Amino acid sequence: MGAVALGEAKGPAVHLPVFQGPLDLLLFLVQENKVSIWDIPVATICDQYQAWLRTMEELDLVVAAEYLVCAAWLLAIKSRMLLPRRSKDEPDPRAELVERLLAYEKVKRQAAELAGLLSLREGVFSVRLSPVESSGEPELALEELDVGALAQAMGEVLQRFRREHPPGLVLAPLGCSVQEKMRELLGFLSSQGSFPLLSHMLTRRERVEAVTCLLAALELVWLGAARVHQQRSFAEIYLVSTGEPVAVERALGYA
Amino acid sequence: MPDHHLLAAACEAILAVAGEPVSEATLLKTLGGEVTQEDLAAALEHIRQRHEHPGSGLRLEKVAGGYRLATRPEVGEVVRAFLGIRAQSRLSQAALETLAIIAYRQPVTLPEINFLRGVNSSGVVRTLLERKLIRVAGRKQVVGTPLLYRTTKELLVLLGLQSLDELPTLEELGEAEGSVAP
Amino acid sequence: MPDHHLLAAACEAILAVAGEPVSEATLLKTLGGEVTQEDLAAALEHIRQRHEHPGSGLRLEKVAGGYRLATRPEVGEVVRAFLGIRAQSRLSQAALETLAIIAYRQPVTLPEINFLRGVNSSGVVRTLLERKLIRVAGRKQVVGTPLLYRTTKELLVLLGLQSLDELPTLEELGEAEGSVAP
Repeated sequence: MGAVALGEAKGPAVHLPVFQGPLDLLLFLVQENKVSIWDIPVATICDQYQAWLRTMEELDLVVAAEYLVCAAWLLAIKSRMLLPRRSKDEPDPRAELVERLLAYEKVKRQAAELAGLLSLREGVFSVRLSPVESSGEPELALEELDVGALAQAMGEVLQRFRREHPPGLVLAPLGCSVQEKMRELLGFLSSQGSFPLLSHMLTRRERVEAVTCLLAALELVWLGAARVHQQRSFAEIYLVSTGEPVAVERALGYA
Repeated sequence: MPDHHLLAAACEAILAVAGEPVSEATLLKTLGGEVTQEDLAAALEHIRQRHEHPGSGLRLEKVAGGYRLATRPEVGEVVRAFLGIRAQSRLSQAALETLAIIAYRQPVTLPEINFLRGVNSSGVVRTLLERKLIRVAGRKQVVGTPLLYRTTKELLVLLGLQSLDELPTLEELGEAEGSVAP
Repeated sequence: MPDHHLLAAACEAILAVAGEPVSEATLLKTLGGEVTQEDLAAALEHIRQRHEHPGSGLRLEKVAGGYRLATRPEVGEVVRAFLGIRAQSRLSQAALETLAIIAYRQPVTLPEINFLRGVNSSGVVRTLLERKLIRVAGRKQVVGTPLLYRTTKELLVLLGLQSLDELPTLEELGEAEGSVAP
């Protein structure tokens, strides 16, 4: 269990213990209350547990789902404690709680033991002179081969393969053909005389449609049915009808 | 009978390039048929004693079923500074608890770890796998066939132990009963 | 004035973990401001002398980039023998990758392995066959009828698995597709 310092501009800093999980919090409460783990006053501990959850929530600490599951479990034990036992053989509703707390407390002591051993070894590093002829390639002792190493190697192969074989360019099916677009533009031109090509292109939802539109306009210009006109750089580009019936005829033929 | 000094020198050179514990068997195999177990023991003892000199930065260790040359803890801080290793590479409390569960109860599955700790420990397990302190050792034949985890040789080296049997038992740690309440 | 023995020990430990020449400047910087150039020179001289003992397998060398600890030429042959013996019990990255492909894609042919790895893997496949980690399992009925490869029972034992069905998916071990780094 560590601690977060919650420094406030005013008032003293509050040191809140950081719990490793609901069991850690429960163990802390049992110790705080100086009660025997074999005779836990569930009602008290349950209330205090919920108070801690509220505090953690108020401080915006992430309260993992496990804490809530445990809260529900405590409530269930608390309510069962209120019911009279039907027989002497009926197990104490707290039995599983005690068992899990004891097991977790063991884990904590074993963890402390490992931490102690590790701290003794902090300054010890393996000597490794580079031999004259080292392959430089990382190698794995056969005895250390495990499925993890195998899966990792497979992952690397697949990653490299994907890097070296990027997926080919996939074209989305055209929403409309150039021909269709030409017919559409000719329709606009015959009724309006001119057409704001750039804004039309920029407001298309699909990039493909904008490109199709541009190609259709260029096609019309090439066939002599229309010309483009722009006042100055970056201004609107107008598609203007040339008014040549032959060219329009020809364009409609193409379209 | 081989030259004792040369034999010690050869052993030291082997351990210096190995970078990991080397078993007695491998040493004997490398040194050739004429070298007996006694010769080897004498050579290793010679190396051990030579590094007891206060001017030596190294020492001979017996860990994880073999011998290795390692730096002496007294100069550990300087070495750490040289390697640019920060204290942050220390294991978190969550990692220590998970490692303790695996070390004392192996082989063990993630659901078992989660149950004992009361929290999901999959992220911690992945970190321990990446640091090569634990390894996957098959699957448990129960519903869902979860992966089984064991500790590695690297953990033994890190702990400076010959085998996990050297870890203090629960009894030695003070059996749980009553020890929770002050 | 710093403790001369401790200073020599610190220098030796640094050189022993460096694996490459370390410059005087780096040594001075690592050892801290109080250590003068003269102190360092004395410490290095101390290390040099200590390794002149015939029972030492190492020596201090002054090379282009600075100082380094190296094995003594007299024991070079033994060191080479050790590295050779060790290589026999190790898998190179290429071998590990090939083994992984065969394990996950079996039965699989050499052309398929080559395609996935992007390099010719016939040498590696031979090594894996020799080590009995893979076996030939018939021929694929395509042009050239290439041999099909499968993993062996020995590999399963090594991995601690009962059957190949127990091989974890890449997703289970966090090697999923999503982890493709740019």
